[in-house]
Amino acid sequence: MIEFRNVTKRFPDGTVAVDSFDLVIPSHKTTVFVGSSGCGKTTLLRMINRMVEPTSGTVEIDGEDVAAKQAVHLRRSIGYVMQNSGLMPHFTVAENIATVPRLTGETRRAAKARALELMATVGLDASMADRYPSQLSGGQQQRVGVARGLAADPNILLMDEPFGAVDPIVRAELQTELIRLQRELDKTVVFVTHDIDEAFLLGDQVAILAKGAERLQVGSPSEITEDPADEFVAAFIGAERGKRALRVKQTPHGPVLVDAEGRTQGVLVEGGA
Amino acid sequence: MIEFRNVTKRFPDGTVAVDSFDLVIPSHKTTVFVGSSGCGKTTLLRMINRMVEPTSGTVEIDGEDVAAKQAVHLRRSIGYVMQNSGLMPHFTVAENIATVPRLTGETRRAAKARALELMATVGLDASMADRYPSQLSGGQQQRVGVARGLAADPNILLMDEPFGAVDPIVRAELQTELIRLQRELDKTVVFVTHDIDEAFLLGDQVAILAKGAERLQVGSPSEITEDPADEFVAAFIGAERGKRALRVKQTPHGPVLVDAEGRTQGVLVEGGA
Amino acid sequence: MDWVSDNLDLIGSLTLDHLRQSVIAIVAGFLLSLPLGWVAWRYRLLRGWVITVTGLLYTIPSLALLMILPVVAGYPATSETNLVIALTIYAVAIMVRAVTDGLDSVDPAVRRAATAVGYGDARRFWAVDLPLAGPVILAGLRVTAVSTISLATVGILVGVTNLGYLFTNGLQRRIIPEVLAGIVAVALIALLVDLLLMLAGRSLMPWARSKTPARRRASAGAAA
Amino acid sequence: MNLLSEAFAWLTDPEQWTGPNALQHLLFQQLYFTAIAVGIAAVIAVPLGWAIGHTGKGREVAVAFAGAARAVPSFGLLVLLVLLFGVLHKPEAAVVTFVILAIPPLLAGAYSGFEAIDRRTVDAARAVGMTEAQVLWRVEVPLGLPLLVGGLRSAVLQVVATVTIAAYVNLGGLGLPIITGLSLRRYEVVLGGAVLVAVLALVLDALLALAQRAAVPHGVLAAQGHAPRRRTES
Amino acid sequence: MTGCSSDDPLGENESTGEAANGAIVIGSQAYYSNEIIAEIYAQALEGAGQEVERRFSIGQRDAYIPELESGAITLFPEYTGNLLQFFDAETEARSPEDVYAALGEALPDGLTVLEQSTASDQDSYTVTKAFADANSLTSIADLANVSETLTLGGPPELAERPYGPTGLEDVYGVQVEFSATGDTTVEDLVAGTVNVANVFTADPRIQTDDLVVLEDPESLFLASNVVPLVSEDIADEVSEVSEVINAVSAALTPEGLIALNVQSTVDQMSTPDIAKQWLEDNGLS
Ligand SMILES: Nc1ncnc2c1ncn2[C@@H]1O[C@H](COP(=O)(O)OP(=O)(O)OP(=O)(O)O)[C@@H](O)[C@H]1O
Ligand SMILES: Nc1ncnc2c1ncn2[C@@H]1O[C@H](COP(=O)(O)OP(=O)(O)OP(=O)(O)O)[C@@H](O)[C@H]1O
Ligand SMILES: [Mg+2]
Ligand SMILES: [Mg+2]
Repeated sequence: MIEFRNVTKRFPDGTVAVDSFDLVIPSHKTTVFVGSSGCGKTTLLRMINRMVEPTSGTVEIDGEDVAAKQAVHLRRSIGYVMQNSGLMPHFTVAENIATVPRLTGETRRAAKARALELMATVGLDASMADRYPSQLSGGQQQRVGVARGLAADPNILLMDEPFGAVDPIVRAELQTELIRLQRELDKTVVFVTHDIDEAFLLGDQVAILAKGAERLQVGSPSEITEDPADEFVAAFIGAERGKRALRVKQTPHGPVLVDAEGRTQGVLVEGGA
Repeated sequence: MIEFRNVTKRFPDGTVAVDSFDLVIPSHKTTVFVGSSGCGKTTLLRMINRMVEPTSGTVEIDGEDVAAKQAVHLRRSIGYVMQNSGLMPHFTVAENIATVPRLTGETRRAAKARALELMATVGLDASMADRYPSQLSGGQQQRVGVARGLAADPNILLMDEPFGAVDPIVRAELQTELIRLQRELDKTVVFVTHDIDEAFLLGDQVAILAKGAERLQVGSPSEITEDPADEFVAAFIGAERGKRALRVKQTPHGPVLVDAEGRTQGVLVEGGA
Repeated sequence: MDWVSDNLDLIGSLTLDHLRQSVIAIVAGFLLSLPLGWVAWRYRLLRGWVITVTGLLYTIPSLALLMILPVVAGYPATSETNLVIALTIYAVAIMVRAVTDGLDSVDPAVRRAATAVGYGDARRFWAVDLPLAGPVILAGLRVTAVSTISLATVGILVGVTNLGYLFTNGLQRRIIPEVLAGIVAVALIALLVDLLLMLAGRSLMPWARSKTPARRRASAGAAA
Repeated sequence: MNLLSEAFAWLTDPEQWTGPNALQHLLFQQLYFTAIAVGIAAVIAVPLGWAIGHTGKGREVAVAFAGAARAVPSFGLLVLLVLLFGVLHKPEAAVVTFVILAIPPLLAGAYSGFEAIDRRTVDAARAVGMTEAQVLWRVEVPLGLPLLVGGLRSAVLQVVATVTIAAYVNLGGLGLPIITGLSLRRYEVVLGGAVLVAVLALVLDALLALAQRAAVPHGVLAAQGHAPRRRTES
Repeated sequence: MTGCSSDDPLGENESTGEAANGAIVIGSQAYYSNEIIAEIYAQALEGAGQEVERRFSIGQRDAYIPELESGAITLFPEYTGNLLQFFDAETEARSPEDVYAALGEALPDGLTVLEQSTASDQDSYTVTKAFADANSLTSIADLANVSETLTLGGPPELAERPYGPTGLEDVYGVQVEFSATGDTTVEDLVAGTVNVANVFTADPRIQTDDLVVLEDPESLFLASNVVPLVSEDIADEVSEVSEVINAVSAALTPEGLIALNVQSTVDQMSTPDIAKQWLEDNGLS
């Protein structure tokens, strides 16, 4: 369990990125921070592994203040996956994945074996082990990033818009893969995105944030869709664009769902609960 | 009306970006090319204003072969908006918008007046006229790009992933704005995207393309959703992710629509046709 | 520093000579480098050649160049022209690279956008390519200016009078303040010209001010 | 090009390659001063540049200093230092002069090498738990190396051409035939000396160009060679 | 050059094309002592109402001689011996009179010299007083008896000069190693990095630094007296110029030249001030 207790972050230039933030992030679940650009998502995430130190308040992991831990060790024990993968361009795929095991003193051979194992886990062919990141596609790079995040077998995995830079088809693939992985590995995942669809797809718990990391609503995707806290959330999750307020239209091919503009948004299938 | 007649483009390095492509683009409508990265969308678009010359076949505007026109004049008469706005970093906002009027010999004063008028049209405050692009947000830059595209009052507006680089909330805003603008100005818009949601939102006619600009399906959004041409199209428009195959679930707040995973995707409203 | 206060007139007139010689060379070098740099940038095949040949010029010791040029070209070694031509050659050696790198630094997307809105080739070069290459070219020009002004002092070794006079004369007479005054004067006018160029760049390229200057490979490498 | 053939004849005359001022001896002196000066400059400038690049602090000061150092005329400085240090310390005076010449490009190469690294790469290195020293040695130094070698290259080029003036204060080097030739009106000797300096500079430059290429990490080289799936747009 | 005389039918002096508007162009070497003499010439001529243009600090003889030949420079303070060797490297002349006479022969058409001065500034071999005393040296020939290795310091080109190491060996049987000490020759001699040095006789440090100029019985060196090198037009046509300059040459003594140098290096006076004061002191202003 990760807990934010009245956390504030003011940057030296005066920007208040996070203002008195409280949240409990349950273990073995995926929590998604979603909100528009600059609202403080990354700052929140980076306070968990002490890449950013809170100005006031505490961040606790399983009841222990992270500030009490040594930053370098803390970071090695938490997986971190970022947009554009953040891979070392001068390390091979295997070396990238094995970075943390190598840092923590594993032998080259053991680290390599671990890397190959993880490549299989994230669906990368072993033949890519000796390639450099620049020789991979964007989607493959992200997979390497995920593998690196998992290399130390951390309990916590932080993911900062990991799929933001890949094209939508590959993104869908990676999302599916992540859902599968999470089912297998059962980590505590904290995921940042500004795509509400992605948030709803991946999150067990979704926190919709506004500027200064203000909590607009926290809940499961269903709770939020069914009962948006206010106008803004309703707008944010897409109701205003008519995308989520659908009505049934009969066609020769069967019933479809159309939005307020009459554009088809989906197909109605049987099995209503 | 723009017509592609058996157009093929083979680049000097041998890549066949477009292979025997035929399409009629009706006037005063928005036609969207959608497809994954590298399928030839940009190449198609750029053949309309002769930024790329077809290897064989012809592109006609209102029955006239574009190859017969002088490239520079043709380009000045067609609006072009691209991803990352393509603004001149060393021109102010007003100068950027007034580029084409100035090229076609309008006085500085008249061009500036036109620029201010267009800024109002695209919803930019006049106070920004003397700023440089780097001093604007991504969304504002795109608005300037659109204004520049409209400056010569062209009949045709080509838009190449104009909203690809801005965040989803701003993108939604810009999309709404574009729909409003198009209602007012009634141009022939050719729009490129790889976001199927955007394609369906904006397009009167949507062309789903595969590698080599192969036509997978061309039709209105409703036609495509209701009757996808094949498995691939169905997958591409999102059916496979379960997002578009929804069923009704009753909740205390009323009926909602859920996907195969049981995640809420929308709300069912009354008024089924 | 008695020597300095007693000889302000001398220092002043030498400074004027020095500035005249180096400014002419800087301007000439700049003007010559534009077409050369453009050719090198535009025609990939020529590029290696132009860069190698100008780089080669840079390795010729200045003193040798100052004596051999007049012999080959047939003008008096002691003339200001000789110094100015030699300095121009060194300026070109640095500037051509800067112009090429500058044109390289222009975002191809912007160049394409300019074509797309209907710029013809020539017009685009003057209105888009050149101004956008400006910051990198200016960085090269500033390096050129500073090194030209400092290099000009070797002119005294072939009899072209400028601030370098204070070095040879000061050495012969063992007047340390005279040599020091020469160094300080050269450094000061170099930094002053550098400052003026920077300010000129700011007023000519206001758009470049809002972001951090594009630091490219070149500014660290050959131009440094 | 009569002069050129005379210079060639002078260069190939075996007499020039024997005796106390034999060309190979002068060549060695030229290299020796270059190596010492660039070496000392590197010891000063590289750690400083790395510190600036790593911490992001002090860049303004470094730029100002480099600008000032570049504005100092080497010939004048050499004369001044010889007068100040005395004739018994000419080599020191010369070395100081050349060190000052070599510092700006090395400093710029060191810190701009770090600056050119994608910030996210360094950030990621910290995020996976590298210590500052590990970030420096495993990420910044290898990735910044190509630009550092580029700086080294231009430092060597400038110093090797400038060491010529050492002959003015009796320190030998390839400037000796140049200034002797000048006094004696033997231009083929001047040209011969100049050609040797230029050839030496070109050879060193070519070697360092190879080193620069070798300094590019494999993964980065792959990126430049293949440009896999890079958007044509940006 | 006869065509250039003033009996040009059109009364215009167009063929020379130099010294525009009749000014006398005075050059000097990049050597402070030479520059002082040039400045004295300039001020003396200005005092006599002549228009003067200064082109000082020209380094090499072969840089300025062509300009004198072309007429771009019309007056230049020179030294007889060195100038003669420039035109006739093999000359046998040694004494001031012989050298002056030979110089008249050797000069190319269009150039001539005015009267030479008694002041001379010639090459010499010089040692420190201590070294002279220790080895009882008075003449260059005595160097042959010195047991320790002799190192000769001087400008780099001395290595190739007829009076350089080869000349020393041939004429005096003295073997030396050569060190190109250039502009710091005197300092090197004092510091001991060389023990014999090629020093100009008018160098004030011969006195201030306690140096001994070795005698030259075999006339290894040419006498080298201060002499004005002029373009023939000036000498012929404007005799007033010759008069003024000859008066200067007559007043310039060997001691006087050294005193001028001392004013420059020790008192650090500016060249124009030195010249002005000298002219006043000698009643020439
Ligand atoms: N190091 C910093 N110094 C100053 N301000 C900062 C710093 N890092 C972030 N900020 C500011 O803090 C605010 C929150 O930044 P943060 O990166 O957490 O936003 P975000 O929600 O992750 O945005 P995005 O979706 O664009 O990544 C922004 O206004 C940002 O400009
Ligand atoms: N100038 C060129 N030379 C060679 N190949 C090119 C060139 N321009 C584009 N291509 C290739 O042609 C194909 C189609 O490119 P195009 O840019 O039209 O794709 P796109 O659908 O716009 O892709 P994206 O969504 O990434 O912008 C790609 O394989 C691309 O690599
Ligand atoms: Mg962020
Ligand atoms: Mg495209």
